[in-house]
Amino acid sequence: MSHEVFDYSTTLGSAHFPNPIFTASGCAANGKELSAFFPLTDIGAVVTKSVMTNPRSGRATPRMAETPSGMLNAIGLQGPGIDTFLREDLPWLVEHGARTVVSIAGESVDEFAALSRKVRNSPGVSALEVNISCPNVENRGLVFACDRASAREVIEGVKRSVGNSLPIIAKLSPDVTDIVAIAQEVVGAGADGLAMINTLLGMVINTETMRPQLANKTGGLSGPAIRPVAVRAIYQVHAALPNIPIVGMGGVLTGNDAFELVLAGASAISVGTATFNDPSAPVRIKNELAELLVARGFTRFSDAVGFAHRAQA
Amino acid sequence: MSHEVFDYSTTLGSAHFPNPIFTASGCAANGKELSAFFPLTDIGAVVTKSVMTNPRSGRATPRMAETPSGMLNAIGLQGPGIDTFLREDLPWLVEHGARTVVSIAGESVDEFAALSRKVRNSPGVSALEVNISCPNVENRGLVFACDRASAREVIEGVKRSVGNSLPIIAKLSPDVTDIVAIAQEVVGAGADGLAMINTLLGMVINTETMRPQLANKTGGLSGPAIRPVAVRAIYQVHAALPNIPIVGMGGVLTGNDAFELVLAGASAISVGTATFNDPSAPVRIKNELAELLVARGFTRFSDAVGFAHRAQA
Amino acid sequence: MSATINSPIQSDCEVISNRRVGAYQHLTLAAPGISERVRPGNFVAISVGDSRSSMLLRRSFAIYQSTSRGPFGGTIEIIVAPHGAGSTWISQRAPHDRLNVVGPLGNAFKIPKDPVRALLVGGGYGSAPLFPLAEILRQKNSRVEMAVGASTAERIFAPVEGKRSVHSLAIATEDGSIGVAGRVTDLFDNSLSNIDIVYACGPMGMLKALTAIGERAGVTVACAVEESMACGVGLCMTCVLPVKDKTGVIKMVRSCVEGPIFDGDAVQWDGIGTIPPGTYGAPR
Amino acid sequence: MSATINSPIQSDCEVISNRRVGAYQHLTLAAPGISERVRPGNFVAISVGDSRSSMLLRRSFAIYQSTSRGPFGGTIEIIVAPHGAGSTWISQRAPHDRLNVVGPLGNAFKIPKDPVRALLVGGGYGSAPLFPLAEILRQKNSRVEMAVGASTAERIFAPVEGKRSVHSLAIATEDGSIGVAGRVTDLFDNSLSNIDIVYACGPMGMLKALTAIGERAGVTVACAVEESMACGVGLCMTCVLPVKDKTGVIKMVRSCVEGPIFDGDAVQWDGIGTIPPGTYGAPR
Ligand SMILES: Cc1cc2nc3c(=O)[nH]c(=O)nc-3n(C[C@H](O)[C@H](O)[C@H](O)COP(=O)(O)OP(=O)(O)OC[C@H]3O[C@@H](n4cnc5c(N)ncnc54)[C@H](O)[C@@H]3O)c2cc1C
Ligand SMILES: Cc1cc2nc3c(=O)[nH]c(=O)nc-3n(C[C@H](O)[C@H](O)[C@H](O)COP(=O)(O)OP(=O)(O)OC[C@H]3O[C@@H](n4cnc5c(N)ncnc54)[C@H](O)[C@@H]3O)c2cc1C
Ligand SMILES: Cc1cc2nc3c(=O)[nH]c(=O)nc-3n(C[C@H](O)[C@H](O)[C@H](O)COP(=O)(O)O)c2cc1C
Ligand SMILES: Cc1cc2nc3c(=O)[nH]c(=O)nc-3n(C[C@H](O)[C@H](O)[C@H](O)COP(=O)(O)O)c2cc1C
Ligand code: FES
Ligand code: FES
Repeated sequence: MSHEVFDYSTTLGSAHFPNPIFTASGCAANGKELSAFFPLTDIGAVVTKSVMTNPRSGRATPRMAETPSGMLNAIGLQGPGIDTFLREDLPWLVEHGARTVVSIAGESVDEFAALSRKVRNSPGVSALEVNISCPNVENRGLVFACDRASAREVIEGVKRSVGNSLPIIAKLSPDVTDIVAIAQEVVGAGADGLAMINTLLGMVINTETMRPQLANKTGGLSGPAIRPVAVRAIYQVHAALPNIPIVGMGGVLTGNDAFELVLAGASAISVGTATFNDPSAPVRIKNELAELLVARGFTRFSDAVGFAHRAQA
Repeated sequence: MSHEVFDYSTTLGSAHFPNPIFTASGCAANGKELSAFFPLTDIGAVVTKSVMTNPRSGRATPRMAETPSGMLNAIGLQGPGIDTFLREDLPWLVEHGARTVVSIAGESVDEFAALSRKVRNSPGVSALEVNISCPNVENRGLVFACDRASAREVIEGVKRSVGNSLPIIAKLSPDVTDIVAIAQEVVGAGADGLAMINTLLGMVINTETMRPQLANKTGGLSGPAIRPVAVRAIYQVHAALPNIPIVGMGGVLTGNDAFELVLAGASAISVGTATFNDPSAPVRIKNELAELLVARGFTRFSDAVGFAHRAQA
Repeated sequence: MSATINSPIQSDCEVISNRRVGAYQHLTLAAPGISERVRPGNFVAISVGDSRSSMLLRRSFAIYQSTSRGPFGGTIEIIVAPHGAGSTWISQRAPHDRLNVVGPLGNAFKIPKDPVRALLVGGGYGSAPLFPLAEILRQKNSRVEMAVGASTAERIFAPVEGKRSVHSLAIATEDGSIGVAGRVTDLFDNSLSNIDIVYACGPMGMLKALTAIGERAGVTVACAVEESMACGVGLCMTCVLPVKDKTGVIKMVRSCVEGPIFDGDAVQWDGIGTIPPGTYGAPR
Repeated sequence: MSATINSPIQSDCEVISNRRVGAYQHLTLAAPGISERVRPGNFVAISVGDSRSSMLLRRSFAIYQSTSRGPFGGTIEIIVAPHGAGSTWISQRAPHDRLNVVGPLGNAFKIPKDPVRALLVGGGYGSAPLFPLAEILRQKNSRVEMAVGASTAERIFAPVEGKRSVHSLAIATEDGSIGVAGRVTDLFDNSLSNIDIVYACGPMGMLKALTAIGERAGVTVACAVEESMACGVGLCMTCVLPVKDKTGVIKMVRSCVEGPIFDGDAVQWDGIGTIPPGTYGAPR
C-alpha cells in the first residue's frame, strides 16, 4: 500500500487536519486518559466534552444502560466549567500537540455567546463545536436543536462573538421531524460546518425494579444501533448543503463504518461509543479507513466525501 | 406457575383480546405463512400488512439491509389492494379463528376514509389500524404522521367513516420532534388507541458499490436497535394520555423486552422483525411474558400496563 | 397469490460434521423432521450467532443432501461459501454446536414423469442442490448431463460421490485452473441439441444467459434464483423479483415461497432491481 | 481533578484455564504486559462476544491473583460471578479462547509502610482481591484477619491457598450453610478493637455498614466500590459517586480512575444515586 501518495487531510472551514478521524464529544473526556492508548497527535482532532459556564455535577447515577448494539447515557454534562477547562484541560491538549475542537453547551443564547467568546480568546483551538442539543431554560426546556428559531439564535450569537476567527460547527440532534431544515437554519446563521448526529432520546426500563433504569429516566442512545439514522441524516443534509462540511458520527466501530458516513457526505468522522468498547478505536479506524480508501483507488480522502451521491450503480 | 388465576386479557377501545401479543403490520404478511409455525388463535391478534386501495407492486429490490441489531426495509407497501384483501385474505383469517386488526394506508385523506369504510363493512375485524407513516401525495409527499394537521385530518376522516363500529388505532412515526403532540392530535381527532412505533428513517451505504444499499436509498429501521426509542416514546405518550391504549412495538425479541414496553405503558405488544429471526417469536414471547408477569406477582396483565410510571424505586 | 407453503418446521440442529471442500465448508446437520420432507431445490434458513448477536436475520442455504434415517435420525447437508459475517460464522461451526434451522423452504425442481434428457448447470456452490436432483432423475431413467462452472478450481463443487449420479460432467473455470477455460455456458452448444430440459442454479447472470440459450433452443430452463431474504418464509416481501404469470402479467413474487425455482422464461431478468413497466400494481 | 492514571494497556489474552469454584468461575488469563504491573485492588475491563456481538460495553473484574512470570509469561486470575448476559458469556470461555483485556485499571489498596493489624472484609466474590493484599500485608509483617460473607456457602470465595495468606478467617452466610449464620458484619465486634485498618470489597450496603462501624471505632475503612461502568478507563463519566475531597467538598468522582478504592469516610453512601445537596456543580 503506498500511503505516501494518499492525501488523508481534511478541512472544516478554515481549519485543516492531517486526517479526518476525531473523537466524539463526551466520549474521550478531555484527552488525557486516551493518551495512555495512543498519541493524540495520531488522530485528526480531539473533540472535548461539551463544557458549560459553571462547574457541573452532572446527573445522578445510574447514568447508563447497555442496549442492543448501543447504550444510553445521561451524564448531564458533568464538567469543570469553562474557566477551569481553559486553564487546565485545553493547555494540556495544546502542550501534547493535539489538535482540539472545543465543544460548548449552554442553557441560553447568551451563555453560548459568552462561552464562545472565551474560547475564541484561547490559543490552540482548531474549531468550536456548538452542542445545541441542550434544553433551553428560557424556552420551556425545549432543546435548541429541535427548534429552528432557537437553533438560529444560538448560532447567530456565537457567530457574533467569534466572527471568522474560528470555524463554528453546529452539532445537530436527530430527534427532529426535518433535520435538513435545522441544518439550513444554522448554516444561514453562520455555522461553517455541522456535526451530526447527537444521540437519540431513548429509555430503558429495568424489568427487575420495574422502573426506568436511568436516574434521569431518559438518556441518549448511541452506538452502532443508530448508524443507519446517522447515515441517512448525513446523506440528506449533504444533498441539501453540498458545500458545508459535516463531522459525521453515530455508531462508527470500524473503518468500513466510517467509510459509510464519508460516502454519505462526512468530511470528518467522530468516534464515540466505540472508544468505550476499544480505547484504541480512533487510531484503528483511522488506519482501516485509509486502507479502504486506497483499496478503492482514492488518492485523496476529500474525493470520497459524498461519493454515494455521485457514483452510478 | 398457576396460570389459571392469571388474567392475560387486554382491551383496545371496544375490542377485547385474550392476550396482548400481536403481530406487527408488514411482518406477518396476512397470516397464512405464519400459521405453519403456530395456530394464529394462540396470539392476541394478527395485524395485517398495511393495505391500500389498489394493488401495489412495492419498490424495486434490494428492499432490505441488515444493520446492527436491526434491519432496514423499503417494501413500499406491496399488496393486493383492499378489494382482493377483503375477498381473499380477511376471510381466510376469519375462517381460521384469528382475531384480526386490519391495517390501512393511503396517499390522501380521502383514500384513508374510503379504505376504512370498506373495512367497516367487512365482518370479522377486531380493530382498524391507520398507518399514517406514508407520504401525503397532496402535500409535497410529507408523511402524514410527521405533520399535526395531516395526521388529524386522516383520523377525522376515518372516524367519520367508521364511527364507533371499530376501534381506530393510529400508528405513529417516531421521526418527529414531538410525538406527544402528534398523539394528542390524533386522539383529539377520534383515535381510540395508538400503535407505536413505526420504523425510523435510515440508510445503509454499501461500501463495495459505494451507493445506497436499498434501491429506494432510504428505508425503515426496525429491530432491537430501536427498542430504547420505542420505550421512550411509549412512556412519554402514556404519561400524557394515560387512558389511551397503546399497541407497543419496536425491537421486541423476548418476553422481557415485551415487559419493558408494557411497563412503559403498552396495552398490547406487536412483534415485528423478531418474527424474521424466529417465526415462533409471537407465541414464545406470549409465554415468556406471562411467566414474567406471574413471577412478579401480577394477577392481571392490565395491572402491569404503565407500571413504571407508578412503581417507586 | 397461491403460495406453495411447504409447512416448514423450526428446529435446533446439531452439527454432525464440518469439512472443508475447496473454498467451501460442507456441513452435515442432524435435522430429523426436516430431512424427511426435503425435495431437491428446497432450502433452509439458519440463524446466526447467539441470542446476543447483532445479526438478526437468517441466512439461506440450498439443501445439498438429505437422508431421512441413520444414526442421527435424519440429516441434511449444506455447502457454505463464507462470504459476509453471517455465512462466515455459520461456516465456522464445529461438531456438537447447534444451529437453529427453519426448513424445508421454497418450491422444488419439477421432475418429469417420463424419462428425459436433462442438462444440469451449476455455478459455484449452485451445483450442490443439483446432485440430489440428478439422483432422482436417474432413478426415473433420465439421461443426466451436468456442467459446473466457477471462477477458479476451488470454487467448483463437484465431489466424487456426485459424479456417480450423472452420466457426464463438464467443468469450466474462468481462470482455467480446472476444466475448460471460460464460462459454464461455453461448455455446450447454444442449440442444446438432445436436451429436453435444463435445470440451473447459480448467479443471476448465468441464469439469464441460460434462459436466453434455452429460449433459442426451445428448451425450458428451470432456474433456482438467489435474492436477498430477510425471513425466508414469506412474511416480509423483501425477496421479490418480477415474474410473468400464466396470464402474461408481470408480478413481484416472493422467491422464498413461490421460488426459489422459476421457469427462466417467466423471470424478467433485465427487470431485476426495478419495477418493470406494466408490472401489476406498478406506480403510475 | 488529578486522576491516578495507571497507563493501562489493551491486549488479547488467552484463557489458560477456567474452573468452577462454588457459584463462580475462576479464570486464568495469559496477560503479559498487564500482569507485571498489577497492584492489589486493580481491575481489568474485558470485552464481551465477537465483533458482531450486540453487547458493546466491557465488563469489569477485580484482579484476584497475578504472576509476572511463568510458562505463559505472566498471568492474571479473575473470579467471575455469572450474572447478566455479559458476565455469563465471559464465565463460559474455554482454554485457548481469547479475551480482549484492558488493564490494570483503577487505584490500589494503600499499603502502610509499617506493620499493622488489618481486617480484610469481603462480600461474595469481593474477597478475591483481598487475598493478594493479605499476602503483601503479611510480607510487611502485618497481622491479617479476614472475614468473608455471602448469602450462601457457594458464594463464599475463600480458597484453601488463600487461607495461608491470613492469620484468621471467619465466614458468615445469611442462610447459615457455612460458618456463622448472619452477615459478615456480625463477625466482629463493632468496636474493632485491635484493628488499625479495615480493607473491604463487596456490595455497597456492606461497605456502608463497615464505614459506620469504622467511624465509631476511629478506624479507617478502605472500600473498593462497584459502580456501573461503560468504559472503565475514565472517558465516559458513568461510574461516578459522591465523594468528599480533602477540603470537604463533595464531588462526583469517577470510580474507574479515582477509585475503585475510596476511604469509606469520604464516600457519601446515602447520597449514591443522587446528587447530594451542596455537591460541587450541583444544579441550583
Ligand atoms: C434460496 C437461497 C439459497 C442459497 N444457497 C446458498 C448455498 O447453498 N450456499 C451458500 O454459501 N450460500 C447460499 N445462499 C446465499 C447465502 O444465503 C448468502 O451468501 C448469505 O445470506 C449472505 O450472508 P452473509 O452473512 O455472508 O452476508 P451479509 O452481507 O452479512 O448478509 C446481510 C444480509 O443480506 C442477505 N444476503 C446477502 N447476500 C445474499 C445473497 N446472495 N442471497 C441471499 N441473501 C443475501 C443475508 O441473508 C443477510 O440477511 C443462498 C441464498 C438463497 C436466497
Ligand atoms: C471495579 C469493579 C470490579 C468488579 N469485579 C468483579 C469481580 O471480580 N467479579 C465479578 O463477578 N464481577 C465483578 N464486577 C461486576 C461486574 O463487572 C458486573 O457483574 C458485570 O459488569 C455485570 O455485567 P453483566 O453482563 O452480568 O450484566 P448486564 O446487566 O448485561 O450489564 C449491563 C451493563 O451494566 C454494567 N453493570 C451491570 N452491573 C454492574 C455492576 N455490578 N458493576 C459494574 N457494572 C455493572 C455492565 O458492565 C454492562 O455495561 C466488578 C465491577 C466493577 C465496577
Ligand atoms: C457517554 C456519552 C457522553 C456524551 N457527551 C456528549 C457531550 O458532552 N456533548 C456532545 O455534543 N455529545 C455528547 N455525546 C454524543 C456523542 O458525541 C455522539 O454524538 C453520539 O454518541 C453518537 O456517536 P457514537 O455512536 O459514535 O457514540 C455523548 C455520548 C456518550 C455516549
Ligand atoms: C419488512 C417490514 C415491513 C413493514 N411493513 C409495515 C406496514 O406495511 N405497515 C406498518 O404500519 N408498519 C410496517 N412495518 C413496521 C412494523 O409494523 C413495526 O412498526 C416496526 O418494524 C417496529 O417493530 P419491530 O422492531 O418489532 O419490527 C414494517 C416493518 C418491517 C420490518
Ligand atoms: S424472504 Fe421474507 S417474504 Fe421472502
Ligand atoms: S467507567 Fe467511564 S469514566 Fe469511569
